Amino acid sequence: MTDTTPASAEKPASARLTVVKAINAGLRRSMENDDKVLVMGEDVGKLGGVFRVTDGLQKDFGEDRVIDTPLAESGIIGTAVGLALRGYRPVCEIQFDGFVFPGYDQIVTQVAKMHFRSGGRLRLPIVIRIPYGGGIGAVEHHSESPEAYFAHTPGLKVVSCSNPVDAYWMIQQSITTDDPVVFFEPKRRYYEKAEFDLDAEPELPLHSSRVVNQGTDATVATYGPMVKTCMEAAAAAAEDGRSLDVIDLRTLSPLDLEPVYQSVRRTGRLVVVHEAQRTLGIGTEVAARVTEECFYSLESPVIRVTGYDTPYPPARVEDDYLPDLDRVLDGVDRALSY
Amino acid sequence: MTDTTPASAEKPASARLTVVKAINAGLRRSMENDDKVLVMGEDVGKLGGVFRVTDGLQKDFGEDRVIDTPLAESGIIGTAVGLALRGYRPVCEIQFDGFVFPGYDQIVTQVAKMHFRSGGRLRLPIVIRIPYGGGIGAVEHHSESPEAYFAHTPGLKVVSCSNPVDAYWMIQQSITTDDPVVFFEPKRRYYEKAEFDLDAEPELPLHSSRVVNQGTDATVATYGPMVKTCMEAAAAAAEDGRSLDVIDLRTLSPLDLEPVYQSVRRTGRLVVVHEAQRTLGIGTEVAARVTEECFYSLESPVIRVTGYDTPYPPARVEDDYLPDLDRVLDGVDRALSY
Amino acid sequence: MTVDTAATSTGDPAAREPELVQLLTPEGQRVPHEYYDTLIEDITAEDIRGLYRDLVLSRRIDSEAVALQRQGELGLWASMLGQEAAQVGSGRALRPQDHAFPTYREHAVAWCRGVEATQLLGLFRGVDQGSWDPRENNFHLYTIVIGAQTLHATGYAMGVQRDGAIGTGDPERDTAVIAYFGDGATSQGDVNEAFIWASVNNAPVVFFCQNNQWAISEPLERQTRVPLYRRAHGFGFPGLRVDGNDVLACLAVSREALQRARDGEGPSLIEAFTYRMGAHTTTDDPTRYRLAADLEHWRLKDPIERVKAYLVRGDLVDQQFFDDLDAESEELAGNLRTACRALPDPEPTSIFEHVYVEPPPTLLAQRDEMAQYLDSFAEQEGPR
Amino acid sequence: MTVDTAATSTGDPAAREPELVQLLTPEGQRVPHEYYDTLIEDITAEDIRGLYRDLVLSRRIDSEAVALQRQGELGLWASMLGQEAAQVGSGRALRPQDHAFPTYREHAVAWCRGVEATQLLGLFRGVDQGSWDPRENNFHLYTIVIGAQTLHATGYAMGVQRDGAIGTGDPERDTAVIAYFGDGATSQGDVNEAFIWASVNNAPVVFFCQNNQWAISEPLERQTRVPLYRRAHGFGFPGLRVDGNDVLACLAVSREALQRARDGEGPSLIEAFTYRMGAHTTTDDPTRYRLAADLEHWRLKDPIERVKAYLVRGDLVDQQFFDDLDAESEELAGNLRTACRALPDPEPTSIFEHVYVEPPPTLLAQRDEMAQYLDSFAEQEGPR
Ligand SMILES: Cc1ncc(C[n+]2csc(CCOP(=O)(O)OP(=O)(O)O)c2C)c(N)n1
Ligand SMILES: Cc1ncc(C[n+]2csc(CCOP(=O)(O)OP(=O)(O)O)c2C)c(N)n1
Ligand SMILES: [Mg+2]
Ligand SMILES: [Mg+2]
Repeated sequence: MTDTTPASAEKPASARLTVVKAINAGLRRSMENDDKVLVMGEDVGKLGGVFRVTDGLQKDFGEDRVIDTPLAESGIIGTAVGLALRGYRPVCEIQFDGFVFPGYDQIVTQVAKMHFRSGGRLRLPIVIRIPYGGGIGAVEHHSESPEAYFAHTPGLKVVSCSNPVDAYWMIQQSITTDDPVVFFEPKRRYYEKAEFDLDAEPELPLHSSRVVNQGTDATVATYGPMVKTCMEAAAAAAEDGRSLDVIDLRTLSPLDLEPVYQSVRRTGRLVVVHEAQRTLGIGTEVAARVTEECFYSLESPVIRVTGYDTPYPPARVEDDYLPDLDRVLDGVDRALSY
Repeated sequence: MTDTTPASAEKPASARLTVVKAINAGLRRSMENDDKVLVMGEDVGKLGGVFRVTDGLQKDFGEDRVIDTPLAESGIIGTAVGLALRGYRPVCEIQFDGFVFPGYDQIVTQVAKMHFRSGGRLRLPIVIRIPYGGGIGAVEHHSESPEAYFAHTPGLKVVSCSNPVDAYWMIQQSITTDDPVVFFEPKRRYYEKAEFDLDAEPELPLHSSRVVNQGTDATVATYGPMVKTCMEAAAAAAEDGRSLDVIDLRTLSPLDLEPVYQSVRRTGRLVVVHEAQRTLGIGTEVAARVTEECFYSLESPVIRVTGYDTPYPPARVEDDYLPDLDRVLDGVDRALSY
Repeated sequence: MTVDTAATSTGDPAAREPELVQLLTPEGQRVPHEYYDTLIEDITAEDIRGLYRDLVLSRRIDSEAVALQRQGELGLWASMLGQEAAQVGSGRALRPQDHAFPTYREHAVAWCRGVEATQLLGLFRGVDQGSWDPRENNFHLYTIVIGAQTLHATGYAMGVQRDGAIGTGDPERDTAVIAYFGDGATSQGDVNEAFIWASVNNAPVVFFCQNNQWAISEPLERQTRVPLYRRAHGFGFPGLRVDGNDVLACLAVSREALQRARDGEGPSLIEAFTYRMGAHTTTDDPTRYRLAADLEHWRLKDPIERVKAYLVRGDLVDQQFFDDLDAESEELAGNLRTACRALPDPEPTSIFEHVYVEPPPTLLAQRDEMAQYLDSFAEQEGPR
Repeated sequence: MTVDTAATSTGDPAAREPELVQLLTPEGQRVPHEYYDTLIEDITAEDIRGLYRDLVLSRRIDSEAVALQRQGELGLWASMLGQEAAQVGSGRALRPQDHAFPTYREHAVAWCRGVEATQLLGLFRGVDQGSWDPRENNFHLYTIVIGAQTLHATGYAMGVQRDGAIGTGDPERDTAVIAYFGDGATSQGDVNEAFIWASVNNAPVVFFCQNNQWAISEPLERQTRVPLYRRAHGFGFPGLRVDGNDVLACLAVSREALQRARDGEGPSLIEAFTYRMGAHTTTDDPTRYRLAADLEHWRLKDPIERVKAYLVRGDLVDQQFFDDLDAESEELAGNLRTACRALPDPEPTSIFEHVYVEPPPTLLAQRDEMAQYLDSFAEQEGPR
């Protein structure tokens, strides 16, 4: 492209990137490919975001394309709607999970519905990036998992990446999607690394889940930050001679449960794992659908290993709130004990 | 009480009231019993609310206790928080379901969490009244069923009445509850009538469900506006020689599922019915829990008869979106065909 | 105790109405104005007849819609009776490339933008949620969630800025955005955030507040204790109050503000001081909360009567003009009636369309589920 | 193209700083003021030494907390370095019955309200989310969601009104509420709604904005193009700018505004013009977005130095005073350190406490589930 984007030209196609850097690279690619792509939010410009996900973008793409907004989430989403109506593709950053709620009205009543209301005439290709989840020792409102609030909302698409490779591709796929996408970033996995080819093609379409571990004894479905935890659980289980199918859901709305159904038809047991509170969490929907689809295959009810139905607790006790390797294995035990 | 409330003294103990009038009478009683009870919202004063639920209250209790607020839902909830901290018990009216979202941040991040955050030192006895649901031929944002957004939020209690008697008692019970309660009013049942004794004691505590029809072939769990529909379905089924257990859930958070479990242990089949979209609707949680609790009793997966996963559609097609008698019976058929 | 909510320093808003821009008195007298006259000096007698026609025809559409609601053809209607001048004045100040973001009551703006009257009815009849194409008329969909559209307008204006479509001096390129909202809406966080975004970004947007004195049953005092146009000053951009029942004044001040926007000089707030002469909507009963005398007072300020008086007094029209307009008006209403009744109900499965640009399989499965279910009746005699 | 966001009519905010109320120059010179002097005429040398002590000790608490964070004892800390005068001035203007609603940075206000320094640490250490009892000190919990507390304060003030606790003339009864917030917060819908509610209800609330020039990395220009105190005028109540690094001026203007509130004269906005001398929080790196020179400029305006200069120049202190204060300061810090380390971690099952006043059986079942699960480890050697 032009001389406004010197960095990418020099970048090697293969790189070892953290999740943060992968999203950054994905944003950069998207901005290079389409000059309608904008990045906007609090502190995304000069600072590059509190997690540096947008680091360097303002420098390279200018203040018109990387916008430090006033401090108000409804304003961020609401003006993004207007920009999208004008033909832009805004990528909004919500600084932390717990701060999306002032923008919730615009998301639920406007962003989610505009295409429908307009009889398909208007499109809102908006991406709302939300670093989410706990385990980082943060103060209140900085560790929540609000994904179900969005997955319950028709008109929105909701995804969560769990690793650098997916992060890189899924952000780009979200940006090219003509529907609004809420993009959940597993903040406690922000510094996980992977080496991969930035110029390859994405392995999967955006709205697809992926089997990340093959097993036969039970199925574990999860997403985002808990994928790593579940993989560790699978490794531990393997030592005990138990093999787990682990599925990274990746897309939360729509859910892509075909691989889960297939797995459950083999294993007969399903454990769903997420950080969010249990009641009406994503795991609840997975449980209901899997029970509907695989009723005769299930040898145990679907076990939900999740955060509890409490507000996110103070950091010094978050490890007890959050599912960990042991709680996942305990869930597997419970599934197998039926 | 005093001469500010002449109406109640003259009222006969037994009366035939609509849901609207029953809530009005319940509010009046609560205001008489406790002068800390306030009513606030848009148009609740002189107009008595767009549905007249607060009719006459400002005249009798004055403008300090029945407050016509500026037009902003976050302001309504946020100032109610402050009033509650000062020792008041605000009852906030949200004019229609679809307009609760500008106040959603205050509800989710402040109202729901204050007691927890303060280590139990602070209490927010706030009631948020929301007329909800469709079937009244209204324009967009006026027919939605957002209850799951609240039931997913720890720290809130969520209830829905379905008839005048419950309306009368449940609003009073909600107001005396020291936890915040989101009170869903089935707006299309606003003009259903019942004769009952206003001076009796409530039959049930607030957070309890109720078996409203006894049957043996299948269980139907529902709440709010769909209770009437399900009762009609039960009557129709009876003509076909099928008997349905119908349970009015009444409380959506916490759920009181013991009666459902008991019923399902007998019938082996459960149909959950609500107007809200299916994905992550209340029915999903009911399905998951019932499957967890009654795994060996279930002869069919829990069937969800609900609105579809679309925005609430235009009025002229809402009858196809909303579950009706036939769809409930179809759900029962499906449950029985397993 | 009784809470004293009166602002000690400012008193009752009505008692201290500020100067408002007025170019045509309720009696139809032209009031000269040093500055604003220059903004409408191109307006000919023909143009004024045109404005009169806009006022009359848009009112006719409105009254016909009220009638259609009474007849059960519409579920609801939000009448703009009394607000025609504010809407036509601002609507006619727009250039083709400008873009308007309405509430649910801007029927006369829609008229000015060339939206077919019938298209306005779908939402209120319940057959759709907005049937016109905003990309055709640059007239956005109606927005019912109070204030939400002001942020959309502001964002749109930021897009216009980014497209370089302001300050070029090209009258066909430079673009302004206008956001409509009511007095009640000024209390919403969104509207205030829109003010902030617009001012900080110097966005080419005009905030056009129709202060019709009421937000359903709540009088202006429940939203503010100072005139609304002053809000703008606190955010750092110009605000003024105009006689909202004076189509010429509304045209002039809107032209000024829109041109400022197009020139890259940023946002403005116009408070069109007017009155909601009808009910809030067809389901509302205003006798419960306001005095008939109030209405009488405002009837004397009718936005249409004053233009008529001006035209007649100035001998700018003959009877034929009025007769023709009457006929046109009746024809329009007749067509509207017919077209309304002919609006087809949507197909049941249409609710699955346009939820997404790319619908997921799970949703398509629900559509099939519905279709199958409906088919099961077709196979039988009918619903059981 | 490059979007020109500069307000043509108003220019760069910094270039047009308005008059601010100042009673003590950065050099420690007392500036006489006809009106504001009367508001602090009761202030003795002893009182000024008291204010100095407040400034020094609260800064010491703050710097100790920063150190504790560095040592890993706290997860985070939001330093108030540089904002002591704004906080002590307003905090000391409060009467016992008044009520304060802070953000997350009002450590010196907490100090003035008698909240134990250790109690502030729980939230930042991650052992609780607010450990003091707001009913004891009339100092509300810290609020992290930007602006939310301004509505709480306004509602609380409406409660005060309803209790008849304003305008009685009884200095021990009449009650004011103060809401703290930052410059960034002024962009939030909630804050603007609070302004509206307060003005429409004439609520006894003082909006105290510490304009520390930054919202994390965003300079003031991203939130406004006019001085923030002017916002109030648009909503119809008084607003003024005070030198936020001048404790006497902050005391005087706060006293005035609080007394207005107590007298039933309604809300006011105070913009305390100050500077965040430290990082936004301990996780922030301000060198990424601001110039060291800026900081140097503001160091010369240090809120503590000027009081010291005033005291010394006026011979109102001796070395003993400073030595004693140093000792007190070190003792306070030492106690804080010890107390911080001694703060116990919460019990795992404590997360189920206080979710509700009346916990539902379903939640208690989850608590039991956790307890049982944890017990299962106790029975084994330890976690697997
Ligand atoms: C967020 C939201 N809250 C409440 C409503 C219900 N409502 C519809 S119109 C209205 C009053 C609007 O008053 P105003 O802004 O003055 O506009 P007007 O109707 O007078 O044109 C209200 C409260 C709504 N549509 N949206
Ligand atoms: C609703 C919300 N959005 C975003 C944040 C993240 N955040 C924390 S502090 C802050 C900046 C606040 O700036 P200002 O109001 O000036 O207060 P200061 O920190 O300077 O005291 C931001 C964006 C938040 N806490 N709440
Ligand atoms: Mg109005
Ligand atoms: Mg700041």
